[in-house]
Amino acid sequence: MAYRTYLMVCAGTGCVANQSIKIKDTLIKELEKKGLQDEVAVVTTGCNGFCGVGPIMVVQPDGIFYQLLKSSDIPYLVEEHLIKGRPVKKFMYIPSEKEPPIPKMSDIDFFKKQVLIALRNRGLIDPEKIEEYIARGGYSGLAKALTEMTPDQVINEVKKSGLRGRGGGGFPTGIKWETMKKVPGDVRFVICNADEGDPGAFMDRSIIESDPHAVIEGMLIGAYGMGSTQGYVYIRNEYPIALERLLKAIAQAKEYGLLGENIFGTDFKFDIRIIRGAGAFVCGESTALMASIQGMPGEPRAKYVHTVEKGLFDFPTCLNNVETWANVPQIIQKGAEWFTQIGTGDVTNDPWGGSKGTKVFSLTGKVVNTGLVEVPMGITLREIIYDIGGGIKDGKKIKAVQTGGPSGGFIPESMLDLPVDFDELTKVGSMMGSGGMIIADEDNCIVDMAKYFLNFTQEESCGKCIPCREGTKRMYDILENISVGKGTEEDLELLEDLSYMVVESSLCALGGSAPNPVLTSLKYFKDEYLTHVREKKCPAKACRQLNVYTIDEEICATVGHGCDLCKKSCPDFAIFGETKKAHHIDQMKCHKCGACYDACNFKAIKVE
Amino acid sequence: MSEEKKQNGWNPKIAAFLCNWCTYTGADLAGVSRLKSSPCVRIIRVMCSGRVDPSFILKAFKKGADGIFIGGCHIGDCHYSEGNYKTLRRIEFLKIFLEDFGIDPKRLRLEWISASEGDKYAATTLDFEKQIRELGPLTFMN
Amino acid sequence: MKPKLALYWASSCGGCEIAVVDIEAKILDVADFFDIVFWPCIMDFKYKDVEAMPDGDITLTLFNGAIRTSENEYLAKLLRAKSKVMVAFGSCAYEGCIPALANFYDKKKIFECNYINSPSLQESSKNVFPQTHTQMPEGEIEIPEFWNTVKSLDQVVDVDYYVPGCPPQSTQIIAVVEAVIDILKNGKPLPPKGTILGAGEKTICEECTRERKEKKIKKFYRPQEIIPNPDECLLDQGIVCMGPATRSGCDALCIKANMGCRGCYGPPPNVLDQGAKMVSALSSVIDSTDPKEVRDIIKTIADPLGTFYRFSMAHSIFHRVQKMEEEEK
Amino acid sequence: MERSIRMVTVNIDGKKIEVAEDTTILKAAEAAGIWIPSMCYSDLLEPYGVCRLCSVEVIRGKRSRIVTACNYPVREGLTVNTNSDKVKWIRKILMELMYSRWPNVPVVKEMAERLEVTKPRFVSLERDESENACILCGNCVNICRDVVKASVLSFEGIGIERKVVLPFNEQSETCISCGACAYVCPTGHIKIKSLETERGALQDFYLGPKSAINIPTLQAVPRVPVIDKNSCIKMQTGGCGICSEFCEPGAINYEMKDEEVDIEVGQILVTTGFNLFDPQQIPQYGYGRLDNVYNSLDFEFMLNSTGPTGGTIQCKDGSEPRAVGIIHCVGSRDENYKKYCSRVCCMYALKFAHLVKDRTKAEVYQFYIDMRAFGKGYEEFYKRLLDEGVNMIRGKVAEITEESYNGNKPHLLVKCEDTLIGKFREIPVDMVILCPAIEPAQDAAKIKKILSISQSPDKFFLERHPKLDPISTMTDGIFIAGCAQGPKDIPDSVAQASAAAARILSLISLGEVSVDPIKANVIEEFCSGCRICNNLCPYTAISFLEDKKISDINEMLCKGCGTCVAACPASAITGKGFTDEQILAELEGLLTV
Repeated sequence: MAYRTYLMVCAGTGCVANQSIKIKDTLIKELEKKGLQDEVAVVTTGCNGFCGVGPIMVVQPDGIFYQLLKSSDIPYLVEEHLIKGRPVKKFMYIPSEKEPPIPKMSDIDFFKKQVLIALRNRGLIDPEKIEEYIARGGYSGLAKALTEMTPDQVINEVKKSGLRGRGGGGFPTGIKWETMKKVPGDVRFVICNADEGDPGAFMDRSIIESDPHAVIEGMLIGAYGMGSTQGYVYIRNEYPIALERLLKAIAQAKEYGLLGENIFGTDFKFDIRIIRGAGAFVCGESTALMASIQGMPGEPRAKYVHTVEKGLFDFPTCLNNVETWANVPQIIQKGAEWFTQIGTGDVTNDPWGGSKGTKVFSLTGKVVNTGLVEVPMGITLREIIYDIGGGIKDGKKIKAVQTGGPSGGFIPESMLDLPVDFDELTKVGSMMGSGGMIIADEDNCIVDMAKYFLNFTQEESCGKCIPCREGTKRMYDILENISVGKGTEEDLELLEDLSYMVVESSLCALGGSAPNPVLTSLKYFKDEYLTHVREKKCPAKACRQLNVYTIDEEICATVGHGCDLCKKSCPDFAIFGETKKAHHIDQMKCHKCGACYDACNFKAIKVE
Repeated sequence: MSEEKKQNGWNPKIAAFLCNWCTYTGADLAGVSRLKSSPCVRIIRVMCSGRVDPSFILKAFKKGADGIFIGGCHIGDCHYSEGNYKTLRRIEFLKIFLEDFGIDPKRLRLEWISASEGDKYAATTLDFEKQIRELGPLTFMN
Repeated sequence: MKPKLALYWASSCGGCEIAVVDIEAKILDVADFFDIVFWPCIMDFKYKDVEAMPDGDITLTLFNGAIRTSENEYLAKLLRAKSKVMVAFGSCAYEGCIPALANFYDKKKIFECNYINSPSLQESSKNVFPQTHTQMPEGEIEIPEFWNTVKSLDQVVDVDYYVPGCPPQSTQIIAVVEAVIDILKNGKPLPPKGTILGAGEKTICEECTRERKEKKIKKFYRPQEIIPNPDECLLDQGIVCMGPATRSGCDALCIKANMGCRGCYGPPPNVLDQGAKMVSALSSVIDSTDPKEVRDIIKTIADPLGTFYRFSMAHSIFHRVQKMEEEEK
Repeated sequence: MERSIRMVTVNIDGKKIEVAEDTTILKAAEAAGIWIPSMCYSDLLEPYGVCRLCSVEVIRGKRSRIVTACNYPVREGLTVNTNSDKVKWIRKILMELMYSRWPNVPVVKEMAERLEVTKPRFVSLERDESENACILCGNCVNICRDVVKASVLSFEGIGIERKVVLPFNEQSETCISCGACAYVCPTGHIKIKSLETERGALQDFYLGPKSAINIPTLQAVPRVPVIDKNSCIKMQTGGCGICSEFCEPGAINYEMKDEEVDIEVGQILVTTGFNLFDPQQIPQYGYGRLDNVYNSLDFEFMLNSTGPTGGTIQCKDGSEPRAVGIIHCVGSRDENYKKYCSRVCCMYALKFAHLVKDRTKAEVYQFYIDMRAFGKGYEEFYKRLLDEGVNMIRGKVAEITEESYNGNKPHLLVKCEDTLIGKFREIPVDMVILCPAIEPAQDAAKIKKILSISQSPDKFFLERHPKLDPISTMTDGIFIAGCAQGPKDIPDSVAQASAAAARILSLISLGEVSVDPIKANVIEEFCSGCRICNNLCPYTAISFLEDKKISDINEMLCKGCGTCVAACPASAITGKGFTDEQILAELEGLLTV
């Protein structure tokens, strides 16, 4: 049954949070009211990535993109667009105040520069319907692998493609598979790591929400290649929509005979179990994740014996990230050669020789367009920030880019033309990580940001080994001291010394990478640190304890008429002044919390 | 005839084969305990109820016993481990036989009475005596 | 003067007479040595001739057959009086044998069976019972009276010796005859009174060549139910064999023919009651401790009384069945 | 599949060392006499690798890497540097981190000294000044989970909040009190406390052994610990085995098995004693349900100077009782339970009363049916107790309840009818001592079977004659004494046991015992070897003589039961003393009268 128009309502977590389901329901009701239910279909899709402007709806086949919808807008939209055939401009994307609205999705910069492999089906299919995935060529990669290829050929194809682990380490997937294949034994497992823990990152969630079958198909192909019959998906329980869609997808795949015994009429059998994680950051670490599946505390162990040899329940185990798995079907379907055309370097002889394919980043921070983007390897940071991201908010100056999640490093503005791939990022002291990308502008204090990330890692450290447990806490303490003006130049030395030690001696990658923000910030923004310790000032005014808050009495008296808001907000009762008259701050009492600054509506509070 | 005898103060003769370890001692206990047991019982002590040859029983009937009482240890408690099992089988067999011979098998009674069951001995013999009295005297044809 | 010999058949099948003739050429020695004065089976002797003999005139009487009728009893008493040595010859005279199986019933029951219920009876002759005295035109006919209980010879008269067997084996008869001739010729002392002649002191097992093992019986079989192993003890295989409770002497004749011993040689010495003893022995080796199972195993023996007392009924402790149904009512 | 051990050569600090492949660097270095510092390593456990002090530099080709020596397996050609500048630098900072957090823990201090860390550059906000602080090495958690397999201890919290805890911070029921955690704790942070002393009073005191390894009783001789097979984790499941790891002299042996020792004896004296009636069968007395209701053995235990209270008489809350009720005939002289009199209770109840009077100021109430003070000096003792002011109440107690008035501390209320004054009384007391019946030992029935002796209806062992022979049994050579024969007090038991001993000695001095000549034997001339009897004898006295083709009875094995005699179809077996002729003659005689 064909419809003349399809309304693709985004049902990614961001849009759902902004009532997209209610919009869908209203749409259906409205269409029925107008008698359009046989002409226009409403489809819920996975995340489009452009979460900053949700809820989103795309009208297909025209590709008209509507943003920031409200259910009250629907009757008007249906009337105008669907009955009268006039796309509604006021719901369209407007790049800047001066520019006209852009009606078509493909014309929006945010989407234009993206290359979709892992997210190729996003916004185009209903993720809860396996038929739609199949209609888009889904499971043909599996069919090809099972019917036309030997397991070794599958592994070889992946190896040739130069696919590297998208979870952060960038280990060549084909090599991992090959090593696992060589380990003797009948029992072996494959695991999909969907325990996405980086704050602000949601690539994996988005992939599962918009295209869960791609992950299942990838795991099936991998399992076939490595001779495994049991797979696990370790997924955060905080991802209810992703979890639900994955469970539905597994049930559908089982119904279609794509999971279970005799898949595609061959002897190959495979099943997937879902394990829900409780949200510990460290459980994204492979050994901790396996410990957690085994019902033990999520603690990493030394990986001197690799998990492909002795992993889950001491059996050979191949763990890959969601995005990695989602890439596999495309590689098998279209061939390694197609994949290697995208990306950097040459992987024909050395699997470490380059970065191929695409990477999904979650673009956040001080950019105009925040959301999820899939870009080809080798794209420059500048392209991502300015072309896709639409530049820095409020026309401010960019200070740094922090990639790779809380354990990634800062990249200064001077390096914005750095091509993004595994090795380049590592070279400058950051990392690809799972794909977080946070843009900092001039209002961000580097010390404060380093402290923020370190606070996260020291809190999320499992506490097993001393460098990570004690070391990161001490690092945080030092940063805290610096941020409140108690730091010395010796502290900076000690901080650096300690950071290097933690990197060297930690048990797992969490500790091994946690000091990255500190080390890169010390490397590229040493001056800012020095200002903090020498002058006890924070240039970005972000370290409030270093600030001196004063009230511009004139503004206060004349513009604000002594509104008392600051007085009421002050927890220390440090603000004095009669109502309707100018106020002032008793610096002896002020604890520099900045509450008054936030409270003042007339910008009468000055910070120095 | 039997009615006559019953009325003429007839007292049944009961031959009892009692095992030395259990029932004989039990009978002893009944005596020591001053319990009233059947006076009609004429006890023959055997070491084990397994010693009781069916011929003895037939002979006893022939010699004028109106009832025959065999007492042994409880199953599993036999002083000789398993002697009472054999007794059990012989008596089962013999009861079928007696019936064929035209003698009421109720006249033959096998009981397991342990050394401590003086009261049981007393009660059982009294009961048996009562039963024999109801059956009347045993007479033989020529 | 030759010693005098008498042979008589009371209630018997005549098999013993045939057995005597079956000693072949030896019969000539008998005829040669003895003066046969009474042998109704072979020649026409008259009772009155015997009656006319002085007491103790007959040296040896071989009496076979049980005492069923008044005539049997009369002849037994007569011959006893006229004989020096009275021998109960054959199983019937010794212990009742097959005729004594009638002791399961009484006269009334037997007559009912024969003269009322017998299917071969003509309607006219039904309910016609034999009378001891019948007045016929030719005169009064007297036929012997039918006793209630079949008895062995020694239950009626004093018996000197016994020769068991149904019939006694010819070899055994020869041995007895030779011994008797030897005694009479050479004046050897007679064996003690009551001696059982022509048989062993042990049981059939002594003569049986089958291999015997420790016994454990779970079920009894009738001979037609299984094909017994010819080398193994029949009892071990569950076939009732009276051998262990039967006097030796027949050379395990039946057992050699794959048939369990039927016990015609009577109980071994010391055994009071062949049937009861066999019951005791068999129940000792029944392989069960559960009373119900024991009963079930016992029930696999067909006709226990007839099996265990086939030959020794008259001589058993009870002689006969004690209570008749009528009497009960 | 057992892999053959491959030897590899590694280079540690320039020394070439040959070790088995997959040995850890730490072990290899130890073998070479090279010291690598470690705080968390324990020989008993899989390396956990948390202190990182054993970090060493591993060089393979051009690449150098920091690894932990405790769990890094060696491979052929590995070059290890345990003392490079980088390693020293790492250790120093690690030590500083530790030292700043636990400045007073001896092991940390020692290690810091050894690594030349005198003053840490860090200030730890989590600084723990105590000498036995937990340094989070994880040994306790690991030994409990991996070796003992009890998994009682675990880590709680992540990051700096990490600490070792019991589930919900409560005493865990799965804790087997093995003490392994305390043993492996390098700082003495884990201590083992006696729960009894902790709770202060007599809560749940219990007479039996408390843990799998114990000294059975206070007065055990020899006073050495034994392992209770039924509660030992090692013997039950194969897990744990921790005690042998700890026992330095290696005195622990799990392989020891219960042995059955055959001892040939001529006579047996059965003195298997008694059981105390379980008063829980009389629920209205509240034993096991109400606090401060004890049975006589509990109370004896309390009186014992080595007992849980050191001999002071006190309630569970530690207070001295104000009044004590002693209840006689609990289960004895009772139609519902034991009909007999247990004989000893009256007198020990009087003794209890005396001791309570002696040691406390409590009022004592005796609830009795009849006072049976029958022994020498007993009546006098009873009189003395009356003079001491013990309250004697004649009547059977109906019920004991717990009452509390006006929110005061609850006390017990003993309800009974005083038959002497003919009134129903309710007596408030703080403590009740029940005097339960003496009942036969639990395994009396088993012993009875083994020894072929009898039990009287009350299930005590039956004597041959209650008056003339109260120490022998029906079986020759087996004697009984003490409470195995019936309830009795110590003087009676001593007297009976002495008598039995004397009897036994007199038989021993005779040198030989005459036994009844009741034996069966085969009359050869009548046996034809039917083998009916072969299987009958439980003592295997009957055998078949293959050469003679007859059966034979070994008279020494024969016990004379006569089963075979009855079974012999040829009457070829006679039972001496009980021949067919004898029995038939007996029968004849009995039935002709």
